[in-house]
Amino acid sequence: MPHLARQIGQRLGLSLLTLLLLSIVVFAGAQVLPGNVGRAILGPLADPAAVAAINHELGADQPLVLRYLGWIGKFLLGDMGQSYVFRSPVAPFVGAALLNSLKLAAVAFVIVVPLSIGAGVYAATRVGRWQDRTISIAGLSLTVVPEFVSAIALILLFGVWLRWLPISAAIRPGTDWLEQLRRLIMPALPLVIVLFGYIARMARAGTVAALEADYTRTAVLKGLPQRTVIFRHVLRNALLPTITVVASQIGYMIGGLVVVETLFRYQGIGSLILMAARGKDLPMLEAGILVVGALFVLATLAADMLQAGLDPRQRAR
Amino acid sequence: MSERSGLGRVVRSSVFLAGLVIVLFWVGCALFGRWLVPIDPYRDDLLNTLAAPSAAHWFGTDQLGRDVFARVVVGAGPILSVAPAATLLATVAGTALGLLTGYVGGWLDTVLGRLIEVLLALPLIVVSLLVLVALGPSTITVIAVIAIIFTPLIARTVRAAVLAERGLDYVAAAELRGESAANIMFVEILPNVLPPILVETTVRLGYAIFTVASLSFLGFGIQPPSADWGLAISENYGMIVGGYWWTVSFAAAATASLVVGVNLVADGIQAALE
Amino acid sequence: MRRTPRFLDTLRLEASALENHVVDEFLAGRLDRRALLREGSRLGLALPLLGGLLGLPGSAARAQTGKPGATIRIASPTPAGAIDPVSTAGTGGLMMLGQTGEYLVLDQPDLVLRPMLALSWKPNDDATIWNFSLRPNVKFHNGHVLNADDVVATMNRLCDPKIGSSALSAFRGVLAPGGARKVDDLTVAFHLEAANGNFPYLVSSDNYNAIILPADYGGDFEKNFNGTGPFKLDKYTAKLGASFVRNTDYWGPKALPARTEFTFFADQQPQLLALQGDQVDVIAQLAVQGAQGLLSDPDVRIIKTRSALHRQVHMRTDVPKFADKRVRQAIAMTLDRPAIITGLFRGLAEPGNDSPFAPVYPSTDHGVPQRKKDIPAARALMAAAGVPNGFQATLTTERMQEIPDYAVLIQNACAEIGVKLTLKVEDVGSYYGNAKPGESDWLDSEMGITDYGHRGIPNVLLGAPLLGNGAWNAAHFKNPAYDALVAQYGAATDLGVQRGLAGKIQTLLLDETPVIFGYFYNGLAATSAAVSGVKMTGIPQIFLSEATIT
Amino acid sequence: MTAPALELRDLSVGYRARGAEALVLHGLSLSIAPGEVYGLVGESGCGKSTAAFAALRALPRNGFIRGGQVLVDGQDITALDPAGLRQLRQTKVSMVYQDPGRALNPSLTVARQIGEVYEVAGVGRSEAFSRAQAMLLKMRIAGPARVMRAYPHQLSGGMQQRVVIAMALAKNPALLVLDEPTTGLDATVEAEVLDLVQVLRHEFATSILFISHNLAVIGRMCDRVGVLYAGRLVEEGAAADLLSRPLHPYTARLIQCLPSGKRKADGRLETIPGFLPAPDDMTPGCVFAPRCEFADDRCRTIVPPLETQPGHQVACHHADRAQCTIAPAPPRLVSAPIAGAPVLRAVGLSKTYGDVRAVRDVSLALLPGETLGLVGESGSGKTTLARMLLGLEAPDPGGVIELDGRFVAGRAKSRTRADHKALQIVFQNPDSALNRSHTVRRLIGRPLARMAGLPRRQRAARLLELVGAVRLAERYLPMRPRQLSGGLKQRVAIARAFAGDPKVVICDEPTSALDVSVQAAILNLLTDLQASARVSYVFISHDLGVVRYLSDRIAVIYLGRIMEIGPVQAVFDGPHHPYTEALLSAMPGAGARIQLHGEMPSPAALPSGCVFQTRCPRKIGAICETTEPELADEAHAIRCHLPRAEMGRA
Repeated sequence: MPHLARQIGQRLGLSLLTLLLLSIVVFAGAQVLPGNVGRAILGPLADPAAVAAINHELGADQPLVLRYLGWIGKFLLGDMGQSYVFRSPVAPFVGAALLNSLKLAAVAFVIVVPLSIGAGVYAATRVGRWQDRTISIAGLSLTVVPEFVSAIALILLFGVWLRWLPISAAIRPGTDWLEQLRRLIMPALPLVIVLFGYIARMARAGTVAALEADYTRTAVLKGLPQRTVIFRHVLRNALLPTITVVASQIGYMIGGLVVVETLFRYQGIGSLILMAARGKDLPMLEAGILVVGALFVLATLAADMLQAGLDPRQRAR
Repeated sequence: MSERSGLGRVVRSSVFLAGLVIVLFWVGCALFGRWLVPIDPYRDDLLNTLAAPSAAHWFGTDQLGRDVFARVVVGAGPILSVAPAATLLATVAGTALGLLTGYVGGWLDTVLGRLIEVLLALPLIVVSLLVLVALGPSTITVIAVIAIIFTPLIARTVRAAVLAERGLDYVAAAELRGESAANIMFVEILPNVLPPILVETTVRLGYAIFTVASLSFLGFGIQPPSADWGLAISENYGMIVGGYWWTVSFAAAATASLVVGVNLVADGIQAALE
Repeated sequence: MRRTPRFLDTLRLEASALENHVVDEFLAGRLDRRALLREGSRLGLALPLLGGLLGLPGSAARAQTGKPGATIRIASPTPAGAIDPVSTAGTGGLMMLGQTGEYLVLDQPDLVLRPMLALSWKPNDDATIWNFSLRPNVKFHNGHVLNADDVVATMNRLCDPKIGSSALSAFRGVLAPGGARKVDDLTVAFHLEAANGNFPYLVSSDNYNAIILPADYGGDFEKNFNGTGPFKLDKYTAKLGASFVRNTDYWGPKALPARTEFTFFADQQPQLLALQGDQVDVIAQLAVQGAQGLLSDPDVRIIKTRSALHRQVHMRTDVPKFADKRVRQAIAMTLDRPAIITGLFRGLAEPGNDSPFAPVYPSTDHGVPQRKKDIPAARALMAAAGVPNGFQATLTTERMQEIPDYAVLIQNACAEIGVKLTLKVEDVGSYYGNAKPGESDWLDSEMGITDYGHRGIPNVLLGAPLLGNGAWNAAHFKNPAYDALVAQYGAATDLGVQRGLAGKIQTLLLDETPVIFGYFYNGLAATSAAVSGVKMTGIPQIFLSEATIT
Repeated sequence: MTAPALELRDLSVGYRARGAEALVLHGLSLSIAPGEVYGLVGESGCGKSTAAFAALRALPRNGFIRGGQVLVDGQDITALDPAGLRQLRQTKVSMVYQDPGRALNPSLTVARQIGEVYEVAGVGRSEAFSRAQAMLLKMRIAGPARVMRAYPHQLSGGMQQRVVIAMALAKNPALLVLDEPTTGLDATVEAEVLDLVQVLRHEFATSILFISHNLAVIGRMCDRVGVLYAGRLVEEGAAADLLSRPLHPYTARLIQCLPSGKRKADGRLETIPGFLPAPDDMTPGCVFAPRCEFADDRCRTIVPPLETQPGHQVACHHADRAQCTIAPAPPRLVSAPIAGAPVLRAVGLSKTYGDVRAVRDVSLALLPGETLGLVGESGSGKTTLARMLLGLEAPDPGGVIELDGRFVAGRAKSRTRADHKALQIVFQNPDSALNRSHTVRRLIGRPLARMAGLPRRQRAARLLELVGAVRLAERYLPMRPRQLSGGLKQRVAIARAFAGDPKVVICDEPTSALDVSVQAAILNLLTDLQASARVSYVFISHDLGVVRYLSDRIAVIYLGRIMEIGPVQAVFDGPHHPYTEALLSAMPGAGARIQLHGEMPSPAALPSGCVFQTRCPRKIGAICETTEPELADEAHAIRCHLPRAEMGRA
């Protein structure tokens, strides 16, 4: 177990290094974004003197390295800094956006994971038959349909014609959770559609491999009931790779939903990052991207640990 | 066991054929659509905007009075030039990078590996948007951005395949006769990692179409006056509630059919090569 | 012949020369009633007097169809940053400012200035000093009583180059720090850097940053929205929305709605859905583009305001392709403006005649013939310019409302005379870049389309985009004759003189055509049919104090 | 009379692949009496495993039974419903297959996996646990409690196979199918597992279907043997009788292919020309006819029935003639090592990876024309040593490699073209060693171009010469490796190694992936090439029989250390190092087996003193734990404290 602890420590260290690198890349990369923050705040027609004054006030006219050092110093102490554009602390913005993104991701997750894994496993047990072909091909086709295409179909169907679900996911403060959930269903569905085929295929492939594995045959030849064979022997091994796949989608589920957020005017972290980039709001941009990056890294780490927990071979290594 | 194994099996797969038919249909539209459609897809008709489907305009007209049918047919063009170009570029670069990191390894592998991880920690669509905000959208930029984003993904696949090959004895045999690293990478290893590269390329092509369409939808991809589907959806999706469903639905269906077609082809190839 | 009320004589005794001139013009029949109102208001003629002059009833009358006490829900664009009257720019933010903040003067949709926090204003004879009398007993929401110090501080803050104010470009060359001076507790004198006959517009709601703040304003407007208006802040959540409640201490008639709730939207489409889905009552700003379905919806009321909102299509006069004015004329002649207005705006726009003089401005000379589509003539011009077969060029622009569509239309139109345009449609930020030559696609592109907002007077539009030293001169247009005419126009205080100069400017610009002004479109808002009393301006601002729901 | 434990009646089994069907078993009939061990032998691809799976109705998804019956304990299992089948599997049949690591579920403990066999029969969980532990004890597992808690990957291959066997025997089955149960295990471990099976078959009185390609193993384990060729039973009889007096030409040939104690100087090994027919091959007559030296028109047209001879059945029209092929092959000329300067000399080679000390201070020398056999169990460091010699791994600093008295660089990259030419390798697995996207012409042509340094025209001639030398027909030149059989591929690999006229060729288990008939041909070829090209070999193998056949000298390696080195005769005859003695005793047909204690220690934690002391059956005492014995510089050197006189002898 100390071995495992060391391994986790190592992974965490590497992850932090990755995030540090990421922060530098973003800081440097943001410099090629057009305009400057004063210009972004005051608009294109503002007087250059006013722009210079506001840049000076924000410290945005200092050398890049100084700004980075100042920023990272505070960031490491837990202060995400002040938004240039909103002139107020970044943390509440990022927090609210992150919470929204997490809610949406959670709803999508809760729908898609059981659904797709169930479908994938079912397809695997019917391998080569029509049920399998249907699930595989439908999943495959759905996975690649851009979210805005499926979302439009959903809006037309549920929002406009059937009027079952609200077409806007925006949640005002104080909305009760049931209503929130209702509003999140439609934005979550395009994600479900995109991820369903992907996860189902992984689950299917893992299950097919596990079903064909020698140890499964051993279990069958022990005369175990099929349920026991599937649940005790097949799934445990089959779904290990699926965990990683699901985790690898966390980054996308949290930060990559610009399209869905745009369509359903949902204030997630994806649109926050984009907005920050457009406004040259460096502290906001950094915080947004680092939060998404950290979540992704954490999710991967968690998935690896979960996998290690389930797979004794990795536990010992 | 036989020579025809790979190709023969691919061609006999019904999934592959179905996908191929769809893709070829759109490729045909992209190449010859301009001459097939009865109405100039770019001609505006400001006195006849947003007309419902009729005998004159089978799919109706858009907000500038342009014929939606003609635009859907011709709209296959931009995405089918941008996405494959980006994919091809990414494949070439990713293959080279994957061979280098996989075969040469060492610090190169470590550094590139870390960079790839940094990139993967970012939502790709956001990254591409940032780049496009910075550089301004143009077809070339879109191709470059998607190529750059896909390169590490392809490199990762290639690297994994190369690592598996690298452990095989024929590589050792080549080293034992003093072959150069370049020779080993490109002459010895490359032909053997072509199948996974081919699969990855077709899969990536599907995602490239997905991404180009999404970028166009967000306004950062293919630019007006192109008949591009994503752009058309972006320009019109607000109007579906107003009842102008035809301005969006056909382009959406076309996008969906193309990505599905490409993925069926990818799946067919993958199934045959595995 | 109009009757000459006797009280006019008394009035004229107190009036300045400028004011007396307006009355003369009216009496001579050269100003119609609307124009008199506008001119009178500009020069500070008190409205009751004007009303008397025109035989209008008092302004107190309100068209009231619904019951007071409603909650009005408004969809408005998301403010792009902190709400700070000093720095805020952009529609979402300025709409917020106007909810609790007030100006010295309100520029109404018909361009008539109406007293707000100033009761009256008067220029000296050469219009270099303007005196504003303030309304007494006006209380800020925090209880502070408005006095001249607040106004002086507010104005000096806005025109100070050391403070990043959005209004600086408007005041530059007109008002310098220290130019606003307290005369007494309720009088402020503005000492201008140069004569300006239209100065009240600069401190009106047109200059949306100019809401009057307490002298000790600390940059924290967003926390309390401390203004003087009919509504007080209830709650503001950045990026999400804001709500306001009736200000029971308001100096004027109390607001009818008990509460207003703003929800911010990044795009128009979801706002349409929200209005039709009865999730909001008002869309504060509407573009025709994408809202065509709404225009014919019987459940929706469209509020339209004639305005100077427009797009400028500049052609770089200093690049060889466009150097010949015949080429520029030819290109301007390819546009079928009435068709564009029908197709892009469903008629909710007026044709532009390639000068900033929008039809809505009183000084506009309507005698200058309107440019029309004429392909043969355009081809002839191209041939005369030595490019009968046209050329290729890039049209750069920003992604905003109908502009990309407009670009496509220009592209198609130009193709008719062989000019092949490649479109480059950019993110707004990318298009403007650093807004400096060499660092901005806007100012550097050989041809581009730029959006311009509404202004109550054309002065700014005549200046920065077209003057030889203009900061926004994307066409790189340099014409001393033009510059001289604009200088004269700016100094002119008399409408007749202005109109005469306008005619010359219009003719000059029509000939040179550095910029195509294809159309001036209406400012639009939409409400559900049950809502009435919503007021808007072309800026666009939205005023809800008289809104009701039936 | 009791029913046979297993009876196959006219069983035909096939596979469906991409729409096409191919029969793999053709009317197979056999019967196993209660308590009997029946061996099914044949080369790869003949249908052995299919028969095994068919016997349990556990064919892969694409397999199907075309005709015939399978009776287990008198019950026709082809007619059972799923419940009945499950019932049968719960109580009556078990199977053990080749790779125990894969037969065990990686994510469940051993206790769970054995326990569930009892649980499914209705035993409570704690009772199942104690029974499982008891079962492990019966498997001669020393610390059953530890093994019970372990996950499969924490166990060695031999231990895993014991667990699998424990699982199989837990239900006390009427029939146990063992499908190549020891293939892939080291010789010493294999011998132990086989011993265990021998004991258990009596203890449990179970009938066994024992499937193997290894005639020696079959001969040792079985009562009766059936020989399978291309899905047909061609011969069946009592084990001893069949192996000593084969009646079918195929069986006879197969036996003769084995080196069985011969040396290369004793003569060529027998081979079987031609190839196994493809499953869809519909040639009439005897399936073996195309490869049979006795085949005549009758053989090519009429399928020989399985005819009963006394205690023996055979399907051959010429059963009487098979015997006469068993005749000692004539001795032949082989190259003898040339005394004098060694062609390859390694001094003090070590290889350390972190904690792992894979090879420690190995020195050896190779004379021109000499073959040095390198013997040791998996993990002993043989392959690492070979890779160091080749330059694929750099030795730890201090190690020296000399070719013809010249120092050569540690890494292949830094070596000269002459070094590359002089030192080549034939790998174990030709599928891995040959680039599958290149043609045979290219595979051999490229090394020729690089190393022979010949002008283009001569190169073509040299290519043909080389191809001829490895007995590869010219028609194979445009083919790619996947179109070739394993033997042909290995010929290509050998041709490649000889392209630059090497002085030393390292053969890393070049025949272990091949069937015996093919192995024989390759061994013959290597011998011939050595005779003609005067090349030296370092021949790595775990098969002592093969090493003995080919080598002049033998080095025995254990945990990265050379334990014994000397002329082949001396090493085989003794005196032996105790480890060598144990290895030799594990050879099939050897006398009393010498048991080694425990398992090979990890090379990351080497024992103190003699590395073998933890397992040595002849450990003297404390000295073994404190002092590592020297390896004297003599012709037959042994690293052991034991006086020579007390060492074992064959």
